[in-house]
Amino acid sequence: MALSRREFLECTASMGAGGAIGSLVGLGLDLSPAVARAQTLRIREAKATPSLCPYCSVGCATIVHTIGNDIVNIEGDPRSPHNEGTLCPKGAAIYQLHKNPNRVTKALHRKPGAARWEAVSLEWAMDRVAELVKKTRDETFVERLSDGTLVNHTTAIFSLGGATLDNEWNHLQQKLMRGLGIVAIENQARI
Amino acid sequence: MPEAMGFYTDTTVCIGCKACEVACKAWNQLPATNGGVLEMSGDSYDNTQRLDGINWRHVKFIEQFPDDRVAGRWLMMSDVCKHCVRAPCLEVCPTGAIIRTEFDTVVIQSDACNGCRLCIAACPFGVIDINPASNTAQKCTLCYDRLKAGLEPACAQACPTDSIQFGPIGELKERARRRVEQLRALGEPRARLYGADEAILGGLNSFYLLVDEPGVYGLPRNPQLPTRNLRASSALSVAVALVMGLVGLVTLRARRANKRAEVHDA
Amino acid sequence: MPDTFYTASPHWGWYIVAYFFVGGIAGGCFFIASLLHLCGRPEDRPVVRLGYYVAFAGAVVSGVLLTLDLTKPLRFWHMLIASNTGVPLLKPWSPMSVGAWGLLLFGAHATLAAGGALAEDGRIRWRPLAGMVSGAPGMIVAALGSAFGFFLAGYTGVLLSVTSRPVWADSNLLGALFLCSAASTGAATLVLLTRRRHDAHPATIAWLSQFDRTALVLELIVLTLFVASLGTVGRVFLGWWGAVLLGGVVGAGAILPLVLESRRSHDQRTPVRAATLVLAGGLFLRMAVIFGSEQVRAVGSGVALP
Amino acid sequence: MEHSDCIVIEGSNMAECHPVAFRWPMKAKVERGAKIIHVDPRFTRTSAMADIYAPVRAGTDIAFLGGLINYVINSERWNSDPFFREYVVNYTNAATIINADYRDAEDLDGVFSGLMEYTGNKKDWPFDAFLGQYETATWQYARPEDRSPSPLAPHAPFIDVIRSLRRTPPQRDETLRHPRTVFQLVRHHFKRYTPEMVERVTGCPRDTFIEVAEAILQNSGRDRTTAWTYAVGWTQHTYGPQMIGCCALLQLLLGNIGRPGGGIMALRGHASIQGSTDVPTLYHSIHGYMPAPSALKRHGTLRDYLATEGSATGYWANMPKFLVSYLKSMYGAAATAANDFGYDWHPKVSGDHSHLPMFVAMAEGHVKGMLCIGQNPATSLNASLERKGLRNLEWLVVKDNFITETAAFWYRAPEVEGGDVKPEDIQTEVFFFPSAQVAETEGSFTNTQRLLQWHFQAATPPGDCRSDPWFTHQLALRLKRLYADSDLPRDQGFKNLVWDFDPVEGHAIPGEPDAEKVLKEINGYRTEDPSRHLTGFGELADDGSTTCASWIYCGVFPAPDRNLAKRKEPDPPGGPGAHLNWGWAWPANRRVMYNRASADPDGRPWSERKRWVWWDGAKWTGYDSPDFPPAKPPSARGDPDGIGLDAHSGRSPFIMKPDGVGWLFNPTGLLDGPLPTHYEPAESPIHNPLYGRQTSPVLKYWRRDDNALVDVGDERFPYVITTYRLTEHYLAGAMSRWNPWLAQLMPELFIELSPELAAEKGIRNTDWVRISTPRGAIRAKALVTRRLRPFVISGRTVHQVGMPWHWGWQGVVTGDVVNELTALVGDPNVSIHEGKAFVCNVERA
Repeated sequence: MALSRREFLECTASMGAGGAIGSLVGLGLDLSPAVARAQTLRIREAKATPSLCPYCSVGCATIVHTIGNDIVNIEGDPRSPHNEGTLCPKGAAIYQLHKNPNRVTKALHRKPGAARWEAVSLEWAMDRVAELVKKTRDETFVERLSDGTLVNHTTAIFSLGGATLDNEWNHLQQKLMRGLGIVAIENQARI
Repeated sequence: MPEAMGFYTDTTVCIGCKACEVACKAWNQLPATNGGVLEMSGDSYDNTQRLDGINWRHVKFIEQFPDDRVAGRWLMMSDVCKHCVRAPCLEVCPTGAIIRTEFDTVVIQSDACNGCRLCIAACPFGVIDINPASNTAQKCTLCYDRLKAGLEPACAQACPTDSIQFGPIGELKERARRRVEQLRALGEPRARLYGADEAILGGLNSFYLLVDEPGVYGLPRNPQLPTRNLRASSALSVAVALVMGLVGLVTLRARRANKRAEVHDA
Repeated sequence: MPDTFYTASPHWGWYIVAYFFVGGIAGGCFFIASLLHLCGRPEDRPVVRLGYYVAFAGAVVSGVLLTLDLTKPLRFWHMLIASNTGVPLLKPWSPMSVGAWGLLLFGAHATLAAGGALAEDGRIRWRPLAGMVSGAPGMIVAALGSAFGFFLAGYTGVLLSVTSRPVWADSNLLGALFLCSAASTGAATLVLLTRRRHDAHPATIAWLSQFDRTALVLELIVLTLFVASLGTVGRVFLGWWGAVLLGGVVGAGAILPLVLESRRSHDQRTPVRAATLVLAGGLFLRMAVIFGSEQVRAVGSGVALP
Repeated sequence: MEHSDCIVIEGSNMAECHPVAFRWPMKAKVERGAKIIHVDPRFTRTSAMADIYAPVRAGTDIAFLGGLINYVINSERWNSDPFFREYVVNYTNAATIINADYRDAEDLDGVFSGLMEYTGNKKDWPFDAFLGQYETATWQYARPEDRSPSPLAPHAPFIDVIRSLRRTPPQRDETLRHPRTVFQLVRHHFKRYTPEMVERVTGCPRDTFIEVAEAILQNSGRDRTTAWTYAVGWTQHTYGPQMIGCCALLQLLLGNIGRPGGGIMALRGHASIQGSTDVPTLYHSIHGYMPAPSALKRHGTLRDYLATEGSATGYWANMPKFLVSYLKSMYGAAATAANDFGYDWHPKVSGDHSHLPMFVAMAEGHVKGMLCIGQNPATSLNASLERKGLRNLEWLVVKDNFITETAAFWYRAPEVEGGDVKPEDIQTEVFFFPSAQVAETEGSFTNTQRLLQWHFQAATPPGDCRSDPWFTHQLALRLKRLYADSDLPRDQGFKNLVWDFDPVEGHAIPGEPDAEKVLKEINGYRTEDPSRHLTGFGELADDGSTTCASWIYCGVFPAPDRNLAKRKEPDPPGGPGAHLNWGWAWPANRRVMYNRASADPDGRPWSERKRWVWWDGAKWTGYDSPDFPPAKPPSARGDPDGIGLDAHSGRSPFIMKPDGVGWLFNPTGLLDGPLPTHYEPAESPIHNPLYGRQTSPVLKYWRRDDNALVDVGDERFPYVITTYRLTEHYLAGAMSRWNPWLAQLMPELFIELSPELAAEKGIRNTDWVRISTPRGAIRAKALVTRRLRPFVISGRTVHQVGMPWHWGWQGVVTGDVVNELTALVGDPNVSIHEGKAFVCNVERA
């Protein structure tokens, strides 16, 4: 009934306005206020940081827009002579690589034979990994092969790294591994 | 008032990478359909299937291969709102939510739209639909916000092969005509522009270079304004209304006549 | 692949079907009532009042249905007032815009007329309303209202035609068709309701049935022309909705009632049966037209006809 | 590539896998009318853009390229235009005469002289899997009365070691008529690779093949250049390096190497895959492409190593400087001339420790622990075998952005879901460390054009997410502590390992190393004053006065305040397009390698249109940084007694090669033959139409019950299958299937097959299909498309199917793991697996 009451009230008004309806047409279509009210650029206040696409090897340059510590947008860097601001669908989706509900933010640990993960502290996990690396290295280190050749290595630890990682990581990883005598150092670059 | 801006889409260099679809979603923060979990459509590499309230760009794939595979073609085209010069959606929108901007583009103002959905039915290209997030009708805005800030629309900036080109409509049409000449010279007689002249809805500010019939790309050969039906429909309705009225009057009069007759007999 | 469009469904469903149906009845009833009001006889008055009541109720229900169908119902008023400027908004070339105003004004007249009827029934004692019964104001409201009634009955069809949807935009006869249907369903409604009210004069009822029959015949003609005018798109009616159209609308909704009415042996229940069938037919018609167009679906780079 | 007149894309689906790089071929096509040719088993989005599409059966590229070589050297144009002969005689080893005992595959039915049983195995490492090996003595250059290497004293200066390697220059016949000139051997080797044979082997219609051959001929020469580009479509075969070699051979014959718009471009798959090869997290090499010290070679001492791997002529004569500077970066002050700069501390490999043998060793229980950072082996080759390996580990560390299949192997893998394996029986201790993403860290990537670019940190990562350098750095610091008071000799190397990467003033994220400190160590500095960065590898010394991890990266960080990888200044529009101020390319910021070849022997540009680097009368100059001694005139003669580049003449562009020319024929460097030869893939439905020898005689195969191969023509597995990537996904999906925007574009695993095969098997579009090999079986949706076609191979119809391999059981969208189907077979040179051509069966599921 509320509705009909509204109708009842408005009808008297409109009946007063009566034939004047036609004259309202022009007014109703006036656009200028609508334009003025259009949305503002959501990265206007954002900080722009040059970055790169982590997918294929073309090396597309990107710009990361952040407000505070919050990434609000990632798009191609128009200055780059290699991609000139363009990106492929994966590059265009880098944002969801960072802002993604499925992303894990805790270190996890699974005991031998256990049925589920346990969240653990970073410190504990790093210490534990270091212990295991030392233990395995010490157990399996070979100074000389059975034929006497000096090798100073272990083949019982395998370091496998993706190829979307920084040169700096590659250097640190291969240096640490070779420093420890770990020779089985591999990378996605192979396969 | 700045000059008219728009898209020129050269389908002959579209590699169907769908960067435009994702760049659009990323900039406009549009969700994936059903969280990204879909069934494979089986329609070539096209799984999003159509434009709607959260897919403002859609890449179509058309496989043209004879049995012997000689001279086979795989056509790809990134579809988007055509930003018609005479826009059906804008024409019928009862709330004034759909506006023509200073760039001669067509934009739906989400805060004014009340979701009557007439624009969806009015668009001859099936561009508009309800965005479940906002519950209002939405479509490509030609990145109105970026344009106002002097930036290129997200899809055009992302497009790796410049199949999607953005700029002043005049320049784009010039460039497009030269490309058609080039293609014809290279032996592609079917090369043509779609929407580059007034023939289609007064011109499309997002127009296409095609190498086959529009129908092949799912584009109407001859789209019309919905209001083309207004006069005739109304006239016919009024006519029928008059007939009904006449019938009523006549029968009532007839009834009176009989009555009088009865009186006389008595 | 149709020449003119490759388009998406506006997802208009049961609310709209119901609105088109109810709106039609409301418009039809007001028209019939005003006709009897202006050119009828004293013994027609009960039906006149009944007609105005139905029209009023229908207007209210229509408003509710229309609002519920919006995906943003609280913004129903955006149809009448430009939300950004606060200025009343009317696009004469947009049936939806005009329709909103049409419904509003029809509602206004229906309200006044119903008010008058209440006064005549002696349910309300309020001077100004008395004028709505007899005298000039009543005449004017009846005359204008019947015009808006016809508008309400017909514009829904025009609205469908002024889109780019298959079936709807392929013909210019939907408005006319819905109008006929509105007349018939309006009359049928009154016939049904008079059964409950014993003050209705048999002569009035007889005229109603006769008017109803004429409307049905006209409706059949327009429907035939409509289907014919669809051309290839008419294929959508080869399927399930075709059956509804043929069986539900033409068979059950028109031919059968006509046959029943024309039979000599006229028992008590015949008019009720006939009227019920007519109403069902009117509902089926809206369904067939609205859901029928959904049969044409856009897929990938093409359009699928059934 | 925007300078090319013709671009041949072969072994790559460039438009789909490198869409942004494909921008340039498309620009060349639209703006300059360049021709694009695509040679591929499938009609892909790349083929759709090509002027010519040449269909070939998967794994037959050598037959196709060999056919082109044969067509080119017998063509009228090649023999009439003097350009080709001038380039080939001066810039390649075409005129060099080969050892008289050399026998070609043509004469030995698919085998070269010197084939013998593999003897390299150390019994300590029985996982090398060689089927055979070549003794390469007969492949060498013929030299008159070769001087024998002089025995060297244990403490001789390194220069003497290098000098002792000098050989008399090889015999040449610049008329190319001598039957044992490389050119004549090439002609002989490929003479049966006719267009008809190409059609028989590859299935590519003769006319299409000739169309391609004519196109590359017309677009090569003084004034025009053709570029070739490949990707894993070539590398992932049991003879991948030979395919690339075959292309190099053809491009050298056409004069397309070292010139703008020419060359061979490898499109690599990962953001820093080039970086991880240059800065090798690869067992077989140490920094700057020096071979890892090995127990299988004469590497006993530092001098042995140099004598084995060094070269008296060519740029590698500087190897002592590179190696000593590298050892200084490892062991710092502890590395002295007295202890051979700590050479003995440096571990030696004892065999093939690459991905495939490591997982075999793991499945055998030989491997105890694994650090898996940003990789997903649970979905890798012969996946169930790799997961068997994971189950045998004592501990596994996974560091990634999402819970990958590898992290979840113990509770979600098919064998666990299927009940064959119970989680409680898996004794592996598993760690998962969440990773920071690219915008949350800083560091450099090296792209596929050897370009180093820096990415800056825009935000701090959430929760416990940390960068990968953080992990390695923190692990190192802890191990340093754990070993601090060990006095065991075996631990001294590690105790002396230089590890100083903590930021001078703190970092936003606690414990993060200073990325620029790392880059500085890679770039190198003066040992006595670390604040003096090295500005180029020319400054390196072999006396320990320079510390430099990677000689090829030397110069990227020439001063503490000049990290050139950070540069972002493109050339103004309309420039030659070298963009020397955007990032930094190794070596020495050079964009086109061996670019001396872009000028004719006398130093003049071959043509105005193709001008790039030239001799201006006093020095080499041009648009790029010259890859040549800057002041060495074209007229300079090579000094027969000279060391390094002094031994080269002024017309020897290929400064890394001992003889300064491009190699058509490879006397060294390749283990599986000096010339590319068509072999069938390890699994093929047909017998090799060219030779009696079916497959490469020296390929690697790990023979195990769970790694069985299909015999030729086994009717149970009649279809050729190839695997590949899609634009919409990445690798096994860890970076894309978790991402709804990408997931919706390609939601389900599918198999592409032709309507012909579909009809034979009663399969309809979108039906579920079962695909099986002896290694495993999986399900996928059918995508029936005419883009695939049946091939007619030597008279019989061969059906080919294709599958993208991006799916796994973790993620927003999931699907079966295509690698359940693949086998562990590898190439003998680099142990890259075969992923592109094997056989399977297909039926309705």
